[in-house]
Amino acid sequence: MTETLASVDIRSLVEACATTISAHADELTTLDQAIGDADHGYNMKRGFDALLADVDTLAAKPLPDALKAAGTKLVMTVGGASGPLFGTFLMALGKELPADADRATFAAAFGKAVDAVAARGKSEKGQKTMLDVFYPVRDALVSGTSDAEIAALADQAAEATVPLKAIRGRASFLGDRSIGHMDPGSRSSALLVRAVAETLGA
Amino acid sequence: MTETLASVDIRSLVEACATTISAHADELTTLDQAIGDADHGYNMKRGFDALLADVDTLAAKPLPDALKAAGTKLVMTVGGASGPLFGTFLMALGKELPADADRATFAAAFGKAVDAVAARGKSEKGQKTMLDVFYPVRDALVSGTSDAEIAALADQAAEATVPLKAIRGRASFLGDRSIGHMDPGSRSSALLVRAVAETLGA
Amino acid sequence: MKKLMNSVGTILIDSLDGFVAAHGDILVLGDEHKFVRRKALKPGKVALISGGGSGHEPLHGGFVGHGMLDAACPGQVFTSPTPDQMLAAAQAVDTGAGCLFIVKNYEGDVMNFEMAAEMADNVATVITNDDVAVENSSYTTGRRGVAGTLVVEKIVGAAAEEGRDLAALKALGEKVNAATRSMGVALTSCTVPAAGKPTFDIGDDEMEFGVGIHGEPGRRRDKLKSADAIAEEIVHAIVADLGNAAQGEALLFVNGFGGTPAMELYVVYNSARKLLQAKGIRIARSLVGSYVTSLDMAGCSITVTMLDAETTKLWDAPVHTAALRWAM
Amino acid sequence: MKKLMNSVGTILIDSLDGFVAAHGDILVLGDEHKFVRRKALKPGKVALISGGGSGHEPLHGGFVGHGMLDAACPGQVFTSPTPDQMLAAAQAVDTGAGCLFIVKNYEGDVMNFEMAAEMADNVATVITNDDVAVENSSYTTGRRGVAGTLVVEKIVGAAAEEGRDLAALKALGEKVNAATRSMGVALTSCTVPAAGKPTFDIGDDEMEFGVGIHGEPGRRRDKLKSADAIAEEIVHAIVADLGNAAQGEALLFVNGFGGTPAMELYVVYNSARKLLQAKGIRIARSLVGSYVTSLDMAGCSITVTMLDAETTKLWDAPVHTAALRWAM
Ligand SMILES: Nc1ncnc2c1ncn2[C@@H]1O[C@H](COP(=O)(O)OP(=O)(O)O)[C@@H](O)[C@H]1O
Ligand SMILES: Nc1ncnc2c1ncn2[C@@H]1O[C@H](COP(=O)(O)OP(=O)(O)O)[C@@H](O)[C@H]1O
Ligand SMILES: [Mg+2]
Ligand SMILES: [Mg+2]
Ligand SMILES: [Mg+2]
Ligand SMILES: [Mg+2]
Repeated sequence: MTETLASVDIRSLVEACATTISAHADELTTLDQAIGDADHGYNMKRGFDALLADVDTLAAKPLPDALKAAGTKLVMTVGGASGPLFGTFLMALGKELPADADRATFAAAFGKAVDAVAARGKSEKGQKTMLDVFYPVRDALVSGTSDAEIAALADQAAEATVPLKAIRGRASFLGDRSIGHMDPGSRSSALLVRAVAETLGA
Repeated sequence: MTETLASVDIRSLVEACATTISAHADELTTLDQAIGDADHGYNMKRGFDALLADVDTLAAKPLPDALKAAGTKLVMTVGGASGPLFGTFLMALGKELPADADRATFAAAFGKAVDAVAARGKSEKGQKTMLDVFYPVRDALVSGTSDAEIAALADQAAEATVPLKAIRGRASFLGDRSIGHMDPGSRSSALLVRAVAETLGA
Repeated sequence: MKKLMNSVGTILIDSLDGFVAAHGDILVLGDEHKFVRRKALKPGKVALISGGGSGHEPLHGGFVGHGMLDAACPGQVFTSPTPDQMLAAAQAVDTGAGCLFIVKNYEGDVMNFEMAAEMADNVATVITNDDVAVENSSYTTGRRGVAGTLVVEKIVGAAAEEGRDLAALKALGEKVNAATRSMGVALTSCTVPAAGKPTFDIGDDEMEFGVGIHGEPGRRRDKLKSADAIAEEIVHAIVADLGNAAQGEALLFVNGFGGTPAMELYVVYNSARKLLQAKGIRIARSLVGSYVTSLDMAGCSITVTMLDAETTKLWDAPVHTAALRWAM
Repeated sequence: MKKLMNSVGTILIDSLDGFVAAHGDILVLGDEHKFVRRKALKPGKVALISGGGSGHEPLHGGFVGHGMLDAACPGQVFTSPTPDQMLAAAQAVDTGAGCLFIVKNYEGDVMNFEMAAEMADNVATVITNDDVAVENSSYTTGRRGVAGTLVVEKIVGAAAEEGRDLAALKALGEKVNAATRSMGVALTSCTVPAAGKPTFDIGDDEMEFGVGIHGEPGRRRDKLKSADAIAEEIVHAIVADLGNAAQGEALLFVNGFGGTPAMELYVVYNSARKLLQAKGIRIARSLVGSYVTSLDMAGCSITVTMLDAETTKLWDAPVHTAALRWAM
């Protein structure tokens, strides 16, 4: 990640996120078919396609405002559990991020945004949800890990949800039968972390 | 067929008919599945099982009365097209048959019974129905053909319905698509003719 | 075969027992499951009796009650009932004004009701034959009676409630039948319990166009088309067959065959209503649901009944049956 | 995948357009298909709003009308609606007495309705969670809201019509929910249009016991059993969970999942009623039909609501919606 976020290219970020979600939509839905209701890929794609359609408006805004607008857009288009959660994440991030954010203030804002997700979801780490990716990423940001390492770490964190038993989310209805499958929301979170890391690192 | 019908063993006849229908019920239903509604075997089995359950009562009656009672029973248990038609056949046969029937009066009564079926069904020969077996059998009876020959001839007559296009019965809804399949009611008629012929010939 | 049942031998009586228990406020079961009848009869009213093979539920038992049938005789699955059933039903519900039999045009049904009519007194019969799928039907058995039978039962039922006599009701039934056309399409086959396997094989990308309500083959096997394309062909066939009668107001009835969810039925309704409107027909009344089914078959039929002031008023009249209920 | 539709992208709006057109006498569609609402609002009455993923039709849109909901918000298939939908619906139907949200207990639904409630004024929420299939639910997401939601909507809807206030309706909704238990079984999987293939694989001789209304796995995969055996296990689970409340009068509701014909639903009803009666529970009211579906899934659920004089009277009160109608 660049030292200051002032020069971030919002258009590239939106495009990178929408591209990876679109490319992996079927995979995400298949993951959700195993332990959920087979809609996660379509939900996410609907939301990020909507951001892409709005990219001119978003790119014209300062970063915090763009994040808030993007979060609201996700809330209004995604639905399901992931809509309010990813939406809350971006809205909170935009709210917490100072206009002149640097690496340290970004890490702090990211942490608050993750907490906002946990509050909205009444969930915590270890319950086989997207938080199992968000929290490790936050920790890495706080400790100054490189962008490339963070992307790899997010993938591992998603992978690490496989042996977990779901306590929150739709997969929790399965009890022990949720064990042995990757959490779809963790996979999409890792995809987004990588897309952002690679865009900022480029 | 024996020269006089006075000594006919009603119990054996009922048992022979019920046995052959039961043994071929699945085959009859499969035939009806191809060009009808997949119930002919069960319809016939329901009726002949009911006759079997009543065999003591039937066997105690004179032949004409037994035939009338059996026909009524079929009407009240079979349903579908075959119930009224086989029922009408037996009821008419019982009505037409003199108490002291011989081969010639039996052939005449059989002919009237077939005509009663045609009247009930508003149908005629060549329309891919049971009449395509009943009429050749009547002709053979009239011309004094042997029981064994009549049984073989009934089988051939059923076989000969394969290339016909159905004009009456449920198969007529198929138009040309009814061609190439044996008529289920013709098959069951041939089975019954053989059962009766073999019982009387034994 | 996957069915919620105890056994093939008991599925019908278990279902009838459950049906009459669930609707015990309005229905009574006849001895030996021969018929289902209204609990409260109306003396002096012509009794309406229908029936047919089972497997088309809620038809006909679901249409017994105030404003519709007085009794329904359930046959075995896809097998017409036997004459003793109609006789017992007539005995139970005829209060002196006679009985009108409403019979779908299948030889089995026609012959069994005919034999019952020959044995009973003061019976008239209306035969429904609304299925336009069967072509060149004039020299054969004729057209099948399908979902349009519901419309005949509802409208004639309302008129019977008004006190019309047997001849008038027969004439009205024939008028409604003459104003009614249907055609269906199947996406999957039904499975008759006793047969244990699907009645017909059909490819994953195929539909049976013009299918009957017993899974009988229809006009042709075709690739599965869009709802718009299916509705277009059906509406076209219906309107062409109605000829000059295809103008003014209509009832549009989209009927599911048992395995089709409401979401899809409303998609087909939406296609059909636009097509009819484009042809200048006004959709004055609508009905969407699985009312005349073919066991678990997926697919639907479209029925159009041309309405006039009399039949519209009778359609709107109060009805209270297990499956159709309004205005009371 | 075999569905009557024009395309995966349009199936929902085509269906909604058809639905509102077919029931245009009582319903109006919101802008951008955000909600379906009653045509005639009743000033001063608390507005009842529900919604959820589509694919459960007639739930919830089919329950909008006099005596039940004021508006329903349809999400994408099996995906909860977004908060802007509930906000727009609230704006359209709140006549000053506030809104009661009736929400099935899924995190997606709960969070989206919660966000809408945070943005709107004067909203209370009832969460339904009647599915006893989910065991050890106390430390997880909790139980799912399934077919029992219909019962809550009907009874609370009747009370709203009487003019009760928001707090009283919330309390009544929670009381009805607490008196209600459900559990289901699937014989086949549903197919989500966008997914194009069945949600789960299941053998020809298997059933999914305790399935959810989105085809979520249930308690276990098992060999297909008889209707009596299935009903016995479900009724046992329900009665055990009701504990001391399992006495007196009950509503017995057998619900089809979309691909199950009425004949089979009545077989299950018959099994269930006998079992409940044997346990000393009197079946005071019954409902049998496909009301809370899972697209084209074959199978059914059994719901029991323990009734008292108040809830019985409210159940019987007049209702006029697309899918439930009586006494008017
Ligand atoms: N309470 C929760 N807290 C955090 N994340 C959650 C929670 N519930 C669900 N999720 C995440 O949402 C994902 C499912 O999203 P999606 O399939 O779009 O919604 P739905 O489950 O409503 O169909 C899960 O894989 C999980 O990562
Ligand atoms: N009008 C008719 N005249 C003579 N035979 C007929 C007629 N209609 C049907 N059949 C015979 O009945 C048979 C079908 O019997 P069945 O399957 O039991 O009744 P359904 O067609 O009502 O299901 C046909 O194969 C045919 O031989
Ligand atoms: Mg999901
Ligand atoms: Mg047949
Ligand atoms: Mg038949
Ligand atoms: Mg979902």
